[in-house]
Amino acid sequence: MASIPPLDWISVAPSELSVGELIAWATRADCGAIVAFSGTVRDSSGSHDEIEALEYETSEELAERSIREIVGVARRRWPALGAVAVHHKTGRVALTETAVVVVVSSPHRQEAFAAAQFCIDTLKESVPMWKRDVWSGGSEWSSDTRDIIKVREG
Amino acid sequence: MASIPPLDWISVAPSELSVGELIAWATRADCGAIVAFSGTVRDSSGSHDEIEALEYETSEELAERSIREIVGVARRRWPALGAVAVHHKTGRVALTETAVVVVVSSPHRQEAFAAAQFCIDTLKESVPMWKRDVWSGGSEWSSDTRDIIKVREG
Amino acid sequence: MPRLVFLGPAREAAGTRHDVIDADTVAAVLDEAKVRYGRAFEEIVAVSQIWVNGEVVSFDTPVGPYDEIAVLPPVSGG
Amino acid sequence: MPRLVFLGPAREAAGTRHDVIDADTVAAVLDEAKVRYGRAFEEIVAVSQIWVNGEVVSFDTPVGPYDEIAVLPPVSGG
Repeated sequence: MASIPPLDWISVAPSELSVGELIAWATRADCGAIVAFSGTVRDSSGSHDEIEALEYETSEELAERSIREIVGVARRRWPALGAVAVHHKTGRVALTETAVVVVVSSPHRQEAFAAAQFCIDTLKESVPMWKRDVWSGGSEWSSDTRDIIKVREG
Repeated sequence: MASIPPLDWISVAPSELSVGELIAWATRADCGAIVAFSGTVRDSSGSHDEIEALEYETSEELAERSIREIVGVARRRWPALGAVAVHHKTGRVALTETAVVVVVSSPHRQEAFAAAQFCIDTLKESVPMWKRDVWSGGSEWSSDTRDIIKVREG
Repeated sequence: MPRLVFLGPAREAAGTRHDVIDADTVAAVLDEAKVRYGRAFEEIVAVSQIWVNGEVVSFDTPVGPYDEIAVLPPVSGG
Repeated sequence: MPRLVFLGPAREAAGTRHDVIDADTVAAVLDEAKVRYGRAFEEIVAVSQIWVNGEVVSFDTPVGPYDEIAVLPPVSGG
């Protein structure tokens, strides 16, 4: 039986995200488990209630490079992974819409859960990305910030 | 702001599963995280290569009751959970198709990951459900079995 | 009479999914079922869990006319 | 000349996303940027990480005409 090569799909772009589409993309005959994380815009942030949207700003090049490093570390930690997709939307993301998606497929579920959680946890602390809270009265930079921690081997 | 009640959707039935549809259902303004697990049919089992399908057999009533107990325990352990969907397909599920889906939404991602993993881990050991490996040469009961462990409080 | 539900490999060994057997404990019902379905079924009962109305029970549990006894071999779901 | 990229709050404080400044260390480039953009920018640089061509660097790192210096305040993505 020919083995299917591992496949990454990384994107940082203003286009809308479809978790279902990424799950379909990550489905493989050699993998019995798919774990997907979808980060959606919720109605309250650390500082504001009644959030209407978030606005994400980045350098797409630096952000994609950083995500590529994260996925590389994940693949070395969990070599059985099949497909890995990490997509981050930029620009305006309205309430309940998807800002970031991680999808991981693997033969068994434990490494899919572990790798998906590692990818989103590390993305949040390592990827150059800034968001503004937007509510009816105005907008301001999110107060939910951390110093960037460069991606390390796990 | 009116709060949205927690909502469960449990199903054990022969109908096809759509992870994307369940993720859309679980999306809520008060939740910033959705974690989905999709268990798909892969090409090899413990005993056979070149699996073509799995056939799931159960008592829908007993299986749904057991899943309802699992979701109840998850909600007591992680009270912040928003929506929880656990669907298991019965009957024939072809290669790469989805046999079981768990989708959990919550305000933050840690409890969504923990609860989704708890639900699928506990489902595998507690829900009355049997599968047959189907390959071109025949079919037989899966050798990947465990004694049923009744759902406990975590 | 107590109803029986055979699931998965127990259903296959019994050749049926349902039966009714008139007896007043789980053990007595299953003894009669072993007589009806033979050796393969007996072997599966030996490794199975028995639920009455969805609860795990022991063999000496009394059963009545409205009880449902399910024979559940080791599972393989998900 | 070394190129500068200001991101998020640093972009807002500078009032621009890009600049070019002729100097030969990270510190010298940023000192000139602080003069150009003033106090709010200076405060953000104080809490920011500096990357040159995607790598974290210290202020005494030499820079040349083809280097890209990015000013990255604490992040809030995902």
